[in-house]
Amino acid sequence: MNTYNDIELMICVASRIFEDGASVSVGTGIPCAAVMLAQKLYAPNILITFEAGAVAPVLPAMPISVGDSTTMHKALQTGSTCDQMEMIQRGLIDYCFLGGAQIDSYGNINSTVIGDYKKPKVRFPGSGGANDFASMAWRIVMVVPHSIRRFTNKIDFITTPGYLTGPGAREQAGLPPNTGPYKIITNLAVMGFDEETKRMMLESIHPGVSIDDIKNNTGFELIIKQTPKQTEPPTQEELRILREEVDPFKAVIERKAE
Amino acid sequence: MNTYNDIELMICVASRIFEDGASVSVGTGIPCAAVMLAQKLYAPNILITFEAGAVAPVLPAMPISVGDSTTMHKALQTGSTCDQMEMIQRGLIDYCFLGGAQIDSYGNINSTVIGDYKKPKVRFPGSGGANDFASMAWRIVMVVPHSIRRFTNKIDFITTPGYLTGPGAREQAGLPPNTGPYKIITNLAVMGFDEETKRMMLESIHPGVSIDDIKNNTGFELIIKQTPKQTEPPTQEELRILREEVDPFKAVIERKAE
Amino acid sequence: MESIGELLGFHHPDEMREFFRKKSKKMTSKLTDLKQAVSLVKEGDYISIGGFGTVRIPTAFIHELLRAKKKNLIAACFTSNVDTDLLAAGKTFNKADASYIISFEALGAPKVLKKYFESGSIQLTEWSNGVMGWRYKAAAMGLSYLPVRSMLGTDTQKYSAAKEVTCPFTGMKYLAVPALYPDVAVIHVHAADIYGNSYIRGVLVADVDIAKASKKVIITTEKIVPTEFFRDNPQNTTILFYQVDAVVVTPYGSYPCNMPYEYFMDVDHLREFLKAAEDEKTFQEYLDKNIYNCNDFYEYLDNCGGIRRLEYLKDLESQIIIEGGLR
Amino acid sequence: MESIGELLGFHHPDEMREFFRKKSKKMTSKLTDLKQAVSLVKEGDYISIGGFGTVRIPTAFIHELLRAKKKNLIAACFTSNVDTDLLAAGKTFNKADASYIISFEALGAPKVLKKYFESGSIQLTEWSNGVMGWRYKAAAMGLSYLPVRSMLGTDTQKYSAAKEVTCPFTGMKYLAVPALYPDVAVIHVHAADIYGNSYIRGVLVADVDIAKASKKVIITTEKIVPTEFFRDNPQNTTILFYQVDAVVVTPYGSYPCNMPYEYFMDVDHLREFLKAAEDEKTFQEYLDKNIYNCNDFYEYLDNCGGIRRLEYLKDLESQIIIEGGLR
Repeated sequence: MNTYNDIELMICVASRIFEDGASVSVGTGIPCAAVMLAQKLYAPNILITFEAGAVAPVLPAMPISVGDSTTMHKALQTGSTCDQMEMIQRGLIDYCFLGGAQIDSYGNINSTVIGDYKKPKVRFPGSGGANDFASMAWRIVMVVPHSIRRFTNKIDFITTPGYLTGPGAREQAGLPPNTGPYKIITNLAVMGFDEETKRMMLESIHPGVSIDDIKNNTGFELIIKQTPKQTEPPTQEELRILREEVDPFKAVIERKAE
Repeated sequence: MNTYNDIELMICVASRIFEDGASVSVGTGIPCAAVMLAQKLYAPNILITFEAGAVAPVLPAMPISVGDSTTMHKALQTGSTCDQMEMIQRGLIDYCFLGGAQIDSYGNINSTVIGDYKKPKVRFPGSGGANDFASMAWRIVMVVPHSIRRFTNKIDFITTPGYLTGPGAREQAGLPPNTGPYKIITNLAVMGFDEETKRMMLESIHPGVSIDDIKNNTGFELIIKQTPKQTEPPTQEELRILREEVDPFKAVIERKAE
Repeated sequence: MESIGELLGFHHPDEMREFFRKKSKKMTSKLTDLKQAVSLVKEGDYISIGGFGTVRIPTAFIHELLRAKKKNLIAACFTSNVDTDLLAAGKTFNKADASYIISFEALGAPKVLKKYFESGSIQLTEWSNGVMGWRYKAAAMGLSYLPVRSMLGTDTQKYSAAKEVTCPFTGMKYLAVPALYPDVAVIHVHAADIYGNSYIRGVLVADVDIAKASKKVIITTEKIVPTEFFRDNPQNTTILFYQVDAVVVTPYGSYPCNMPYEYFMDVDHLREFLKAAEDEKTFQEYLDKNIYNCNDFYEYLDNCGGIRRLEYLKDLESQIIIEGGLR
Repeated sequence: MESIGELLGFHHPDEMREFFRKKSKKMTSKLTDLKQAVSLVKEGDYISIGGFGTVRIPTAFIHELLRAKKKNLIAACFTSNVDTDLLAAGKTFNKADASYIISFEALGAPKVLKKYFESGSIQLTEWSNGVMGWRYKAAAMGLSYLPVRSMLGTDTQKYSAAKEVTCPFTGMKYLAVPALYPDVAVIHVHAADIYGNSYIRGVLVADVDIAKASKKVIITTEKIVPTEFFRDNPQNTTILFYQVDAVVVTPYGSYPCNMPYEYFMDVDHLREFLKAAEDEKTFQEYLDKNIYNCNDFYEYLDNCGGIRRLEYLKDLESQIIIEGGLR
């Protein structure tokens, strides 16, 4: 059996969700590593864009900022933030990749404040491009460590829309139809969303994890329709390419999952 | 006394209206010749833009199209039509220059149809950029030959807004305040607009022209507040530069004024 | 003011999102020939032509479209002259958005086509050039409309299909201009790679937005370049591959019009066109000789003086845009 | 949903039209120094910084602004990190539009400034990056708002100052995002002429629109080039002279951030900044050493390793953007 850490696990599992030819808006860190790995293994024709303006670069290293020079190496275009956001608004981006401090059962994300807005206990960066991505890209993918503080029944601030209050709520708010959260990949499991209730649903459990582990780390009731599948563990090839080609300087894979 | 034809007269008179440093959106033909002459004689810092996208070119010859290569020679930018229209919408263009098949006493212009819209006697090109220019630039200047058919009380189609139905009408329609027709230069006279009624008003009469000549060629009552001034005739220098430097190939100045 | 023109080329942004979602984003070769590219144009399609009337228009494509006897199209007559005048000469369309029609600007107007437009055979909706540009931009942004400050209070507004809206912040009145999502756009460019990444030099007119707004995009190009031309200098990328459906190499493909930095327009030939268009018979002869009886665009170029003439126009262009004055 | 955030940086387009009408369109030299440029920033001004957080920000200008002890500004915290974190460190602003604050993206967040934002000393209005981009674009277009499909249904909308509107063609609900017309914008560029014509290489973020939207524009540039650099290749013109009020030459003016194609960011120094920002005292020492006790930006560059360090970052940039891999 291969050994790997939580971050490697999340990256490898996340890298498998893209069809070849999919388009994706990417941030720094884990999402970017996952997309780079996907491009090398599963989706050579994946179209990568960054909100600072770069389209389809050949990434020479992990970006530190979504606007830094790594995103411009052999890019096909280095345009504007509005260019990228309008590409998403036109319906051209299949996947976006997000993190967040809190997530509720509808996939709504908080990356703004913990506590009262006016005098918060903790202030986070805010939306950045996340709200735009999650409003207008077709599918939202989240890659976050699993904890009871993060997966909570009532988040303090909806920075970024998941399914809001449930079925039909996105459309009623004015968001484009047929969009919304798609998968959540954590260090414990892969979750999707129930078609009917738009609530988070367990899909597969990572090797060595029990359903109780997941329940104990989730602050709301997770829909479990049947005995969930086992997640395929990271393959030797995934790990080799991730470690040797995607993140040789261990910029991401040796960070601690907070 | 210098000899000159009607077109030369109109170009020379029109060239004098710009302050140095004024910005202007230009078409082909007479307007372009007037601006080129102004740049050489009166307003070296005039900023010239073309609706196809060129900004501040050094014109090597009279353009045939507002998008042709002459407008790009040593231009500072070769952008888009929307770039130019938005520059006007932001309030950056002092003057626009228009012609037209029919003009009424409020300076409204018809360049669409003579007769019934659905089955016209004559079809003209339509607005082109004229409506945009006249809606959003600060001052509209028209340079057209004077005839009773052209200067008419009721035009068949308002392609391009003058003062519409009179004082306050532009603002009520939603057009930006403090904009509208400024001068009309013909082969007979220079006309402005009465501050109070927003109707066309005689300002100066060209050499050798009588008030009756003008009345006989104008299909509506022209406001004549006092004995109008005499237009300064084209100077020797204006004519020399026009003929030698602005239009050495006589592309415009030997055309017949229709 | 209520407008009474027919709304053409409009789609709900959600419908366009579904369309663009399905369009492939893979970098695959789209190289094809004019006949195949023309076959992408379907009965009833709304067609938009890039460039500016006598500048950078895809003449070679339009000739082929006429030879293919396409009919019942809807055309965007935006900053248009030689482009849509040829389309009108072929009676290819019976409805159009019109912001500028018929005239060759400073050169005059083809009389026969003026009469054709006056006959009522083509149903028009009126616009201004700026507003047509903004209609493409609305679509390029993924919207159904943009608020603008043009056309208000005029018959151009009345015979358009625009509506009025009020700004929620200021109470200002705006003209809401409806998005324009063409079924097919044809854009002539200076260089393209086989995937459709395209380079335009000089004025862009509305072509960046047209390429984003259109369901299908056909690129005709002076030449093919390697993708490295774009990757080594992303500033060169005017149009991105994933918007493009067909790439056709058509050298001198904009003749007799002006291809900035490459060749100037053939004023003599355009005058010949205008002269032929003085009456129906001579105009039909012009069309037969230069389009219908030609097997391809090279035959037309040969009719017009071939390589000698083209070299003259290249020299003229160099005088204008490089030397800055006619020798 | 009603929004409850304060509307900042908004002006009626008619007021802006009058302002832009009066602004000179003559090509006159705008060359000046940092002190003079900083003096253009007035008490109460809304200030926008170009670039993207750790990329192409005008660090030299911001240091000078801190030394000038400017206060009571309103800041656009859009895609921001090192830029507005420095502005926050100098306590220069007490209101802000916030779409992304505090964090240095992948590198972490300066704790002291996080606490400062948590203290409530700065009144924020919430937005997303896309919407802030569109707010600038609305202004750049001469409008008071743009309709967009983002932020709807969230607390980000609630704590913003946006409103909802309905499309007159489809009945769709849109978010109307108010135009953002800054009083002053500061943009760092690769090259400029003395008139303010400016060249940016690589991603543009929102800088083209910011330059159009702002009442005053200050350009800091790596170098001065002759105007022919633009006239010979108009593609190089990212910002036009008539938008610009001051041009200041600041070589390495974006250090410790990334100037694409010129020098990479100094990750070690940014980590030193983050480490110093772990507590108030060490952070004040960092600011004193690197900003307040420096007479000018060159002293700061010398503190950080001078020409040797800069040459290392230039080499690193070459590896990333030209060679495409770290040696």
